[in-house]
Amino acid sequence: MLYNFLIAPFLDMAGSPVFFAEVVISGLLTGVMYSLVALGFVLIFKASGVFNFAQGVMVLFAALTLVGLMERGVPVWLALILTVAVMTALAFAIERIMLRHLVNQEGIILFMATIGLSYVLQGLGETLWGSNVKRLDVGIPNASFEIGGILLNEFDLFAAASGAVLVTVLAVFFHYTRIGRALRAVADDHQAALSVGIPLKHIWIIVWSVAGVVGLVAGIMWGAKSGVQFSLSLIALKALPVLILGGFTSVPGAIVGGLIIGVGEKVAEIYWGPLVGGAIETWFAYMLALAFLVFRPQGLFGERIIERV
Amino acid sequence: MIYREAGQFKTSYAGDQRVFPILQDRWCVAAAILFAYAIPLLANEYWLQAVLIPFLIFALAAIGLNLLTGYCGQVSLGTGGFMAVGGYMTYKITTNIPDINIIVVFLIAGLCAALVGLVFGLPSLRIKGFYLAVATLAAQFFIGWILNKVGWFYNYNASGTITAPPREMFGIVVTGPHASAEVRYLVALSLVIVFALVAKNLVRGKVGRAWMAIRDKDIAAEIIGIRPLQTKLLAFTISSFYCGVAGAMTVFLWLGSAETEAFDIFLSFNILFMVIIGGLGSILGSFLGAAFITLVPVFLTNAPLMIGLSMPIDMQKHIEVMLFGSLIIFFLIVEPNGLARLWQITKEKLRLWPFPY
Amino acid sequence: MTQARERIGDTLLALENVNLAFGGVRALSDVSFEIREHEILAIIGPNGAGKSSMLNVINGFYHPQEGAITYKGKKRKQMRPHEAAATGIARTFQNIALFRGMSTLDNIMTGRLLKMRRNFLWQALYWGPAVREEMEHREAAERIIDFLEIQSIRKTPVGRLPYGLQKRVELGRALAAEPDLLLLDEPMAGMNVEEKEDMCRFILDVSDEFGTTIALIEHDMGVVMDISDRVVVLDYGRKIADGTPDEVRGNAAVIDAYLGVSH
Amino acid sequence: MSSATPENLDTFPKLCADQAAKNGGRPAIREKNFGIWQTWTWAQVAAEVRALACGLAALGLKRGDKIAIVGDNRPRLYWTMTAAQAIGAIPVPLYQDSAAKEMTFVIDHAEVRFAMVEDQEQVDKMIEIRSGDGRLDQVIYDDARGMRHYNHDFLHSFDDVQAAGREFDTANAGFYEAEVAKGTGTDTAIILYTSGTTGQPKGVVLSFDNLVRSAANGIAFDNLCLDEEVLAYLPMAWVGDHLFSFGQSYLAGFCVSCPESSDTVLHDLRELGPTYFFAPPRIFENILTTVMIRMEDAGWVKRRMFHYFMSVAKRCGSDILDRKPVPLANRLLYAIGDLLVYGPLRNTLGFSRVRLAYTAGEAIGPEIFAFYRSTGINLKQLYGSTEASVYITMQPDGEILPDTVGRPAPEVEIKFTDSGEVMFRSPGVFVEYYKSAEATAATKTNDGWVHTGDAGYLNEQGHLKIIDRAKDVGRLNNGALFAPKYIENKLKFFPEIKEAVAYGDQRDYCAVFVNIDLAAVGSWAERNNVAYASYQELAAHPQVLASITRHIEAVNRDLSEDEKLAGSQIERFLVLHKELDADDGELTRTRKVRRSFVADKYDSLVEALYSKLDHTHVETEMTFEDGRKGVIAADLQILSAKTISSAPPLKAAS
Repeated sequence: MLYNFLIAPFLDMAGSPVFFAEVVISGLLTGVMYSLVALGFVLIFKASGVFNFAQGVMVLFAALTLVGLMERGVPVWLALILTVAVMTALAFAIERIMLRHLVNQEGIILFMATIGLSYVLQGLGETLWGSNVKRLDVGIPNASFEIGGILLNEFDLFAAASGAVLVTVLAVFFHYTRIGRALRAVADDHQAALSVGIPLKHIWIIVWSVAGVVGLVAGIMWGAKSGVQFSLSLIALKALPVLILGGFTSVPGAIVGGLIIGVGEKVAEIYWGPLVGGAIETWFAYMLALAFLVFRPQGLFGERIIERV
Repeated sequence: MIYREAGQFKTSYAGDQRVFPILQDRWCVAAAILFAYAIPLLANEYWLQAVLIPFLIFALAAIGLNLLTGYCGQVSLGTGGFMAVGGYMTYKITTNIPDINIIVVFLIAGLCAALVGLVFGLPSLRIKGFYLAVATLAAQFFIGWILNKVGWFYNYNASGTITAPPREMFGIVVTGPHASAEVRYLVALSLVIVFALVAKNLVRGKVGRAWMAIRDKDIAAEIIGIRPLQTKLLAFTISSFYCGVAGAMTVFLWLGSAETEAFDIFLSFNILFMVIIGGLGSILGSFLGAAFITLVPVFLTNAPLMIGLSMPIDMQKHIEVMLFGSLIIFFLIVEPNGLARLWQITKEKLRLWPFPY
Repeated sequence: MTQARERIGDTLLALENVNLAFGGVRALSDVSFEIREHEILAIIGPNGAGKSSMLNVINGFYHPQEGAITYKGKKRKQMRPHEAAATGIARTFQNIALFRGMSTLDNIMTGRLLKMRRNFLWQALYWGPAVREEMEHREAAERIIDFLEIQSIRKTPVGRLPYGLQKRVELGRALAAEPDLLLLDEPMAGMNVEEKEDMCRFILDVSDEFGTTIALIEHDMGVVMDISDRVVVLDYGRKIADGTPDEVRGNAAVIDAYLGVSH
Repeated sequence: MSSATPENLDTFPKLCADQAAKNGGRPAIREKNFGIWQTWTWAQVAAEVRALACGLAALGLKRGDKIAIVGDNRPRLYWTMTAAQAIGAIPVPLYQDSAAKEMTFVIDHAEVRFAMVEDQEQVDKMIEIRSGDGRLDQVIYDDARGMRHYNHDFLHSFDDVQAAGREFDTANAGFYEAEVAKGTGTDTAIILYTSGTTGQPKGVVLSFDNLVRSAANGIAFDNLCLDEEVLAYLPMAWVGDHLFSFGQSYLAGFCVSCPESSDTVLHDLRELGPTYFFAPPRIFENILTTVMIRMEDAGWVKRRMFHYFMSVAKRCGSDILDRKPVPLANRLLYAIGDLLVYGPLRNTLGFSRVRLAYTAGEAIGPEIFAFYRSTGINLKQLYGSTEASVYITMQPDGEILPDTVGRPAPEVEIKFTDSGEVMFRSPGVFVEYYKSAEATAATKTNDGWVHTGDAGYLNEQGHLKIIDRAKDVGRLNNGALFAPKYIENKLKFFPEIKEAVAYGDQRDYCAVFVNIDLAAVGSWAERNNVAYASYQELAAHPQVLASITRHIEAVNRDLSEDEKLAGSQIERFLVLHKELDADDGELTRTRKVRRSFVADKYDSLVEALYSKLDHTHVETEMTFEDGRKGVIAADLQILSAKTISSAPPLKAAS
């Protein structure tokens, strides 16, 4: 028994390094997708202190909108633009209807409100676009090829590349634009942000819009891979362990955390999963993150908190 | 307005620290309890099964979560998992040792859930706030998985479903397919009343004060001598015990049979909604919140019928979900401190009536 | 004001060569002094002199890298704040750290928690010994409420109280633990003259009636000179003077520190 | 409870023992302390009193010695009275807010040897008094707070005295019983110093017979029983408190409760919900003012509802209380009003359970009186004095005439002198003024009739109507009758007017000083966005002056309808720049205006009133709250009011 758990899996890995590499790479690629979703969380939490549980549904909503538009004959490029517009409008509405009235409430209240929001978005999306499973095809190539004996998929690489591009764009945005700097300032101190000269509500609209766009990208990736349906919103649950691993406020944390979770989960599933009856992906990421947290409570990239009295 | 407090003075601390120090409140509560016991005479099967029994069970779970989140300040999203432990352990115990009184089995199952809660509460020493909340999701998913994977929990039956076997108390069938809704309701009611009282006792004394101290200012609490780990773990344990008993009741007094899906994350969310909407740190609020979250969907389902509106069933489902979400947001905006606070304000007004302050 | 202070006794707590640093920042360097039984000791110094860190070391919140602490005649090992509390150390905070969701009475009752022995099962039943214990401690809490003259706010949530009263409730919470050593971090900060006078009176009364040893941090020199038996002066984490108010007043190093000459 | 007292129960110590035997397990006295109403049963009280009496005896208190009692209403201070009486000593309660100087006079005059005081504040006064020339042999205190370092050998704590008393009791078995048995009804029970509007206080000597008979008569008159709840909050040195909170409790056996502190009286009143309540008109007035102010801040629905139902109450409330026939519709409306307004109102004020409320000391405004009665509170007036052991006349249930003070109390006879002064004779008539035979003779005739100093008459129903102090009733130069207090009271019935001082005797016309009520006028100012920096500024505000003028003219209208007083309408008045204050000697400790003192102090203002000036400058010395003295200066406007010629109504009638 112990042998099966502690030794055999490692022998397997060593015994077939190419397969192991494939597993790791596929884990990394899945990890990129987790990162994308986690990124949406981090952006909003950093700028507004809201733990936005609705991020997962925003991914679904964006994908549903895109598919819905395309099904009605709108060309891809236009559908993309329209979806971005819809997500921005959504951010605007959320700020206007919900966030504005919840300023200064406790974190848990805001969190619960976003769960409510996730119900609204889910209901809205399915009312507008229907709840049947939809195929999303935005023309991403999906052929497999081999490098050094390792089997790779073009789609996955494309997804990884888009993720990388998105992160770079965001990094540039945060570091080199006035709004970006204001966003970073607001994360540290709301007063400071006001002195930059951008009203809080604008900042909120912007981050929610950006989070919507990030959600759209994630939605395209996941949707193209496994179809657009309700379960897409559950992707959020996958992103949460990434968050506690990487820290709620750290963009690099979201990315590295996503990769760690992606790889860890894949490896565990392949090498240990069969031993315990499979389907461990529902909880493994959480246990991994939890084990990690006990040793580093502030997450990977969080700052150490010195408590004062 | 209804209060006549002049003359209700206290000559002892025991009198001053009663749960309901005001005579009129005691009358109202007594009347409410009497009425609750009389309900089976008035309500039909549908109301008992679809509204009142789930209301009681959710209220109990909400009290449990409120002890942890409202009083001790530790947010948990693992309620469903702890409830599942209660449900499955009750099944396991009563099918293997059918002679134990079913209520005792509930309590033992509650203890099992408490133990599980204790383990999942351990990280609370190191992590706080949302980190902890997310960490408790581990409990939710892990418990769901293990109860599904390990056949022992459901006696290796083919479907993986647990079904409440018939069990009697005082010669009356209280669980199983032949137990009447009235009996199940009355059993649930009695359990909930007892546990609500116990919860109130806990929070109005030493334990509750230690919890609230940790909640309000954990560093100051430690500096005045409260041991943070023990205090938090006690909250996790007791909270999980309540959830475990509620889970047992879910299977045995309400649904009759269940799979782990009955205890999914949305149940956890719903219980948390009850706590928040009812009011953090209020036992009464747990009841109000449970009533709100139980009744709103019933209302939303029936409202279109009542106004003669008909639409496709899936469409109606989506709109329901949407309205439910909107209502919650609306409520959080209007009264973030919950129904209990609303009630408290009303009560204050009534006590001061006709004066405004 | 210092009549009958002849009862000042032996050393209650002694710090020897305490060093404390956060990362590279030195908060306390080689600080040594002692607190004697029944006295009122004031710790003063400019902002950032390490006064609060000093209290945090004494009640176990910070752990010094070097140095020894002797308390009640025994060398103390590293301990957590709640363990320090169990040995009879209570304190108040510079920025009020009350439990805002609770009433004045409940806040003071939390100060009694260490003395309550019944476990939660008794409490769940709220019967017999648990109730008796609760009532005994309520009575003790009421005596403190009476002592601090806060009867009228007994059941008010502390969050709604004005600042001065909150400070008083916080003192009450510390007193409820019946400490041997009471640490007060700027008990009069932000108070008006009248509130300060009240607070001084309470501090002196505590010392008189309960014989509690008190160490306090205070900026108001008038107050310090009035009520303390001895003064320790810190500057940049070092002790620069230690003596009676009069001795300290004339100390050149102290004058320099306050006027900022020597740095 | 029968009104006749068995012969052997003729002193309070004996009554105390009797209650302990009959009602030993029932509550006798309560004190709000440490958050709850600490309660002592009669048996406990008897034991406490016994220990204390023996302790006092052990300390050297002898039969006939006087013991001063100073402090707020506290059980231990009440017990001191009984304990002192038990060993034949005489309690002399003093007003607790008097300064040491004022107390010195009484302590010297009554040759007080012992003092039982409440706390450090009073102990400090005693130390000051004693430092003079060795007055006061022993001082005992109740609350030791802050006195840790007091090491005077004449200071004793209450607990120590009782402990010594218990030892003494064991050592001298039978001593206590023998001492109690020595007391008889004719012994002096207490000496109560009346503050008096002029001159030095006089010590009214009351015997046990006086008090016990009066108390019993009061109990019989109003059917007081064992279950009454009473709040003891008025000064212990005042005869009313002594009779209601002490004497009647010992006779009827009901429980008396002491508030937590003088600041919390209203709150404690609300908690306790007394059934038998006494307050001077001033307190009822203040409560009503607060009610009105608080209602002003309510939402409009509530305000409308309140005013509507108050009008219903005005229409029929008093009649319903008096069990007179009332139309069914009104009865129904009143019942709804009771549910929505009167009941809750009584509850929030603490009057839910009041069966019997009395007011006395001064005339109460008819509006105020009617307000309470119409909301279902059985408020009645009585007329009494220290010299009568309280009761002279009382309003019987169901027979309430607002402008009178009721019928003669049981066993009381009244008659009038030629000049209209009221005289009475009763079992409660005091023994003498302590050590002043002259004053005694001037007040009390040889056959037991006592001059009240008040002018009044019996109306046709046999109820007494008081107009004014007999010596104050004067005449204007044109011969018209002038009753200053009558005019002042009419003015004070307006909530905006706190005090008024009327002048006119041997003058050409009537003129008054007015003091505004800061609470009422301040609230008005707040609601109308009138900014003001000080009392003085508010008092001089043109809108305030205009409103006061209207009130004065309303009083003139009232006066014009009275045949006798129509000639003394107010022609000129001014609003004072400072509040009349007891600390400045302008009011007595019981807050009555010292008219002549005020006239002397503000003589320039009085002269201005009788000149052609329309404003005048004044500088006044005053005492601030912290005891410092200072001078305030002001320019005061002198205003004229319209008077109404009185002839028309009479002519119209003829």
